[in-house]
Amino acid sequence: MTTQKVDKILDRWKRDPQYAIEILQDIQDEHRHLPADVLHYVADALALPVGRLYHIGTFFKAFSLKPRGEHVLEVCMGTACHVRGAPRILDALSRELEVPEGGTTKDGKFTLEPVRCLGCCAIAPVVKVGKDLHGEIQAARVKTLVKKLAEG
Amino acid sequence: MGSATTTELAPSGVEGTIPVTVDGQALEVKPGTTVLEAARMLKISIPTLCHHPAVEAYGACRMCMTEIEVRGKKRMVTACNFPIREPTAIFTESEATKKQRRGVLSMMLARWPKVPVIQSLAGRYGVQNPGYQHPLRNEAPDACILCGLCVKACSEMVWEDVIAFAGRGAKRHVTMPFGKQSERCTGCGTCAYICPTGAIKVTDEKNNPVDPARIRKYGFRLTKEMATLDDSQCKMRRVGTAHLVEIMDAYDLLPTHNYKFGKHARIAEIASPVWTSLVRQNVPDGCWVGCQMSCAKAVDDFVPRTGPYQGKKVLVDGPEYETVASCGSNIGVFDPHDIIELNFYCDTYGIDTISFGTACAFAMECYEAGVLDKRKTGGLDLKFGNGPAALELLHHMSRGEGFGVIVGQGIRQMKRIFAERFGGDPRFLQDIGMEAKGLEYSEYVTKESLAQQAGYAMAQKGPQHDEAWLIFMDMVNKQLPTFEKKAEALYYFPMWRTWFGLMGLCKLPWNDVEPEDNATRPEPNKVPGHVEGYENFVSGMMGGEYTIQDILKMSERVYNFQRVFSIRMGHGRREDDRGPYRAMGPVTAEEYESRAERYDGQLKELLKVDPAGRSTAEKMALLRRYREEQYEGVLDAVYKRRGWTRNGTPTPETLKGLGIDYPWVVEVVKARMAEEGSA
Amino acid sequence: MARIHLKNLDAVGRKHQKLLAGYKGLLLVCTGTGCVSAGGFVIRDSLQAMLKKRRLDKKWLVVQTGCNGFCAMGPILVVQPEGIFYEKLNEKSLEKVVEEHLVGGKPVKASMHKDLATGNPIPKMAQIPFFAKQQLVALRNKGIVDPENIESAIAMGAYAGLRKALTTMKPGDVLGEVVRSGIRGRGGAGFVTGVKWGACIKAVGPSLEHPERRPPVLVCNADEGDPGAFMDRSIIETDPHAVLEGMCLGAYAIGASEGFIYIRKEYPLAIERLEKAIAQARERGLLGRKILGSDFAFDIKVHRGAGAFVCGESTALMASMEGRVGEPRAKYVHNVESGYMGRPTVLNNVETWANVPVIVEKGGAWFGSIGTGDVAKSPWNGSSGTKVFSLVGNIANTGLVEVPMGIRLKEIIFDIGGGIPGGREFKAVQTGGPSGGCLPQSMLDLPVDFDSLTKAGSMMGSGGMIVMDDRTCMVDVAKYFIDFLKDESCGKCTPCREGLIAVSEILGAITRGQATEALLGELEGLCDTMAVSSLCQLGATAPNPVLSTLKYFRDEYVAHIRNHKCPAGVCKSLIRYEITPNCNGCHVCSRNCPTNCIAGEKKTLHVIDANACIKCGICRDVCKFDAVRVG
Amino acid sequence: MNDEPLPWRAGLTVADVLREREFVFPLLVVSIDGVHVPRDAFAATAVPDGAVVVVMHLMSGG
Repeated sequence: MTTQKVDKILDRWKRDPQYAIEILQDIQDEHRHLPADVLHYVADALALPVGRLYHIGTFFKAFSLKPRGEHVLEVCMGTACHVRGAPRILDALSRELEVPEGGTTKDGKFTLEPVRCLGCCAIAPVVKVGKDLHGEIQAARVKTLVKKLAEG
Repeated sequence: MGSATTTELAPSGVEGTIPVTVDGQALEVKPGTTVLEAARMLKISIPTLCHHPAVEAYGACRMCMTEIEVRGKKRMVTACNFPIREPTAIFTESEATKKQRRGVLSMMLARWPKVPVIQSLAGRYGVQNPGYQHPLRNEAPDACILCGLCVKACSEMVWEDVIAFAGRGAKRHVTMPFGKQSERCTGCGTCAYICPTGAIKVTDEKNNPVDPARIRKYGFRLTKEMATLDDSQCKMRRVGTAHLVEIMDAYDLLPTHNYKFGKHARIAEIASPVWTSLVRQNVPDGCWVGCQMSCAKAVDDFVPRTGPYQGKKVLVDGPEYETVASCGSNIGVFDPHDIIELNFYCDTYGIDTISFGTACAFAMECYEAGVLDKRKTGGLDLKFGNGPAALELLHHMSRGEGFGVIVGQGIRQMKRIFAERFGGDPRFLQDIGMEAKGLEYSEYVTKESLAQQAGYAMAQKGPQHDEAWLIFMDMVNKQLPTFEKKAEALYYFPMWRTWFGLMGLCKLPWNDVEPEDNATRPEPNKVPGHVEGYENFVSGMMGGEYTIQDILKMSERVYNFQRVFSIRMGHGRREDDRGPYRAMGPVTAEEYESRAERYDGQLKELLKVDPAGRSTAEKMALLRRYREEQYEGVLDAVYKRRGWTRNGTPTPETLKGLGIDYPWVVEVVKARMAEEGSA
Repeated sequence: MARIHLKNLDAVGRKHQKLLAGYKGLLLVCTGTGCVSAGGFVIRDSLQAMLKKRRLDKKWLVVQTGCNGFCAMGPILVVQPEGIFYEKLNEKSLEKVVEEHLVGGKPVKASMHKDLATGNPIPKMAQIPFFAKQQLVALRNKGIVDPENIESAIAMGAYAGLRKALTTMKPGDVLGEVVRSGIRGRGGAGFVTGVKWGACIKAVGPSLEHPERRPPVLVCNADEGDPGAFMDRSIIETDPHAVLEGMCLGAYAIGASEGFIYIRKEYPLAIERLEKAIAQARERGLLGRKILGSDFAFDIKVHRGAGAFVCGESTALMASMEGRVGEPRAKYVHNVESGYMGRPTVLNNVETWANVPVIVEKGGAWFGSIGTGDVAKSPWNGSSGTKVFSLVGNIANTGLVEVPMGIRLKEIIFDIGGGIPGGREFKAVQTGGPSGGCLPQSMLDLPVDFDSLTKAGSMMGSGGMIVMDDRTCMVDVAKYFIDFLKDESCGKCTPCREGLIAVSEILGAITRGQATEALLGELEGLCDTMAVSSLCQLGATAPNPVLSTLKYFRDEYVAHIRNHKCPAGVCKSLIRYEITPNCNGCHVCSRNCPTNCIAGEKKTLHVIDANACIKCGICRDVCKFDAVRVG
Repeated sequence: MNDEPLPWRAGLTVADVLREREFVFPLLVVSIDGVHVPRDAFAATAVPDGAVVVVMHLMSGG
């Protein structure tokens, strides 16, 4: 990530340490993870200890210290999804992608993330990929979903 | 009337106290006192794991759960951070209290079964190992129990924030960012000291002290003082020595215009708020491992207006008080940018800011007095306040060009050159040239403190305040009314402070922060609590028991060696221990008249002379004679106290008493004494 | 766009109404997140294209609305003025609606909602049982206004309450109405809103303790964290101006000029609509300086949460607003005294704020007359007003409902929700999110209000209501919540962090059939320590799912422990999949089996190799002949 | 005070004395008739007529 890009994000939030979490979110979105050198740079710019940003980066679900895949498959683990079989969806995706929960495929294409309730309980169980929601998904259908995503 | 208004404005209840009972024992506490503090006042123990008085209460371990009753309602609270605001009954050993403590302990025991503090508390409350297997069970006796004290201490006490929590929930752990040793960690050991389980180890023991625990105990005490007291004392961490600028001005001690005066109307332009706004505070200076003072400051992205770095962004150290005074008020410069730039180029060229500032001030006064002119200075308009000219002079010095060559040789040489080549009055030059032993004065006006006049001029390496700083004791506190008292101070403090040099220690932690009880101890000026700390430091380092007397003796030997060495090099005479008259009193009518009330008063009181009707010149001469006589009196008294002759030569008996009467040493002093004719 | 003043607010609304009246009718397309995921935007765009093609776009106006509430039936289209309700639309059925209804004037029965019992089509939305028992206050503009068009909201009465306050009421009068309404916080704890505001006004000063007035801050908590709950998301996606107006009124009452909305990053559509609404409100002079031309000034900023359930806890939320990790602190000093940046802070959730404009406009007494108890005597005396619930899980009509407080559980589940689908039995309803509890059949007569739910061992929470059928294992449900919380605990305090790890471990042992009954005692001990000694409410209420299931479904725990059986057939270690003689050998299961452990010739009974079976359940999902059994 | 006469008036507090004398240094040790006055009590402590006030400045700096 270039310094200019980070500076742009910092400026967007007026380099206000109160927006540290928003700043890191934008960096995560841009770079799919929080690189160590960028965290150090941001810490300097905001005059915050890097340890605080590191804690934030390891605390909130939105952040990852390792690069996430091109497609992040967010499997909703909310209650409604749970009682409608979300754990089995997660298992099926894990088998299909051959990665554990939170893992990223070797080709960097997919990351499998169990997430807390996406608030789409009426169409549970739900898998979210980018901005697209896939509702009422079934374990037997995940193969097709992955195939479709892989083909773009 | 005044006090009535104060009462009206005071928050209700703050003045009063609140009745509290702890296990039935009654006491009164101030509002906001915590349950834990109240219990401890009565010596009633409440167990804690994440609490330490030096850091803010965190309330995380929940070990201190305690039952209280307020307004007839019972509830469970954490003692460490529950503030008492109304009458409260505290039950530290009730069944409800014990039940919760047992519950918390049982959870900890499941995860960390072998940690001694947990085992012992479990024993106290009769907690057995639980029946389930904790998936993160850690059998290490020195396991981290996530109390967070190290994180809090590193942040609040050390101000480094190199240790952090990471992860959340079951994944919570303590680490340095990215699991890597942080470059900012100075290895101060505060975290290791405060850790209740020994999970943090200090691995660097290169100095191999005999008793590291003893040293750490006193080191930690100092760290705690810095963390909890500095903000209400000298603000060394938040402001640094720059806090002295406005204080010295208030006491008429801040040198302005080559030490003519002690204060200036434009003080606000260079006072500490200016520096705190310009300067990045709390830059870890790392000059001493374990020092939490972090008094060094830096200015980021400074852009010099002149010189080889003109227009480029640079990082500047400082400026300290001495630099603000020497490169600021003493040369009449009140532009912070100029001061920082002078600071930067002095550092870059390897020139001391004090020597430069004082030398420049001398040149400026000579310029204004007509000794110099533009032709002689190579075109520099060296008027007081001309910052750009001062910078230009500095660049000339660095390049060895023109007038810079002359100033670069220092005031002692300037005095000779100005008299020989420019026809200056040697007497005037001698009076205003602020040097002794060839070194420029550091930045305090000593006119009203006889003891400090000697403290400067008698210092072995020249007139700076490293040996003794006695102005307050002498001038304001009036603690040194007699020659003998002054001599005693001029004996003790130079010996004491020489010891810092011997140990490789910095003087600031000795008396720029003081223990909480310092004011109530005898001789608070010596900071007895810290002196004890130094005794323990030496003893812990070397083994054995060293007292302050042992320490002073070490110094006195070295101090006398230094004097003998000076003598061997042809110096170390009484005349070398005298400073210029500018350090002792008003040289010019302008100076006298600016403080006429003070000087006239002294003529009346001390000399019993009525100043009325006398000319300024006449009054100045009277005052000068008196002050110079006084100075000689101090010299006599100090020499006597140190066991030196009237010419400042250590006697063979003195050397013998110190155990340094080696023949080749005695030979040197005997030769000098023979020369004096006092053998 | 011109700024709106106190005097011309009505004119702006009337102008928009006139614009709407120029059409033959309105086509309300639901574009809440639920419908969008089922194709709501596609339906909206196609509908517009179809109208244009037929030159009907000057006759019918397509309005995108926020969540209609009946999410299970999306995409949804409501044709006004008749109120004909179409559900589960696709391009084909939509084309039919346009042709036959809009052109031909004959509503399309095939796309109407069907009565669950009789299968008969129900033409009008108001006749559908799901909507019939609802009473809309917070969701007053649900499915009617375009959330991205401020005029549309004003036409429906938005900001009328604010105008009333600024023209006829003093700040104290606004507070008075809120106190009189008896409204309690909709975020979970049910603290009386008026009392909270009053305490904040007191803390603002100037007082003896604080001689200088301390500027207060308002916060709207939109970090909806409870799994199975989406009330706040829907309100923002539907009617963001209700929240903004509520905050303006709060700011006027309390004397604040600064407000924040803290919203989950996981709600992109809600964030987008919220930011649009704020921008429009600023442009039209409804936020910022000189609101509605008066001297009142107030502005709102948006903070995006980065994914942490604990940030629903007010002190953790404020820590994260300050750019720090979301760790709670002790609340011995309340937020109203020292909250965000040490300033007096009032925090209410989305639904609470959305109710405020109605309270001001119609009066606190009116609001207090809805619901249970006589709140005129004391606000703690009952639960006034309505409450929004998300009705989800194993229930026929999933969606968002707003009902008066005091309604009985069974009315919601059976009358509105249509009961349990697929011929299964009702087993439990879970309310209050992870901190709530599970209530059994015997509690279905319970009135739904703050105090009754708490007494029964659950809680109101923010309004998640998850219905569970007889295929749900209650030990598994308890473990689900505990694992959720274990993951979401910040880890600061011992009881929450270690307690959740320990409880999860014990529940795991039970679901694996490896526990003894003695562990149940240990479990209750851990729960007590967590409930009493935890630092914040996350830990203190974490034991509720365990305690409530132990209370109402202890038999199921015992079955796991003593008989090593999971009666509901959920816990993998205790179940096996078998193929029954229903099997006709179609091969579908064996083709889909990820471990290839199903054997059998075509058209003969298949067999599962129990050693290789990973109990993924796919065979049961794909079997069309109900031939896979769990035992 | 400190061996110098100090004009007295009713209600004179330690804080008044320090302010009037421009004693702005933070490390002060004050005693009245030999009794130590804590720093946080300067404003509330009255100076009696004829009292011996000692204001001791500790050293710091350099």
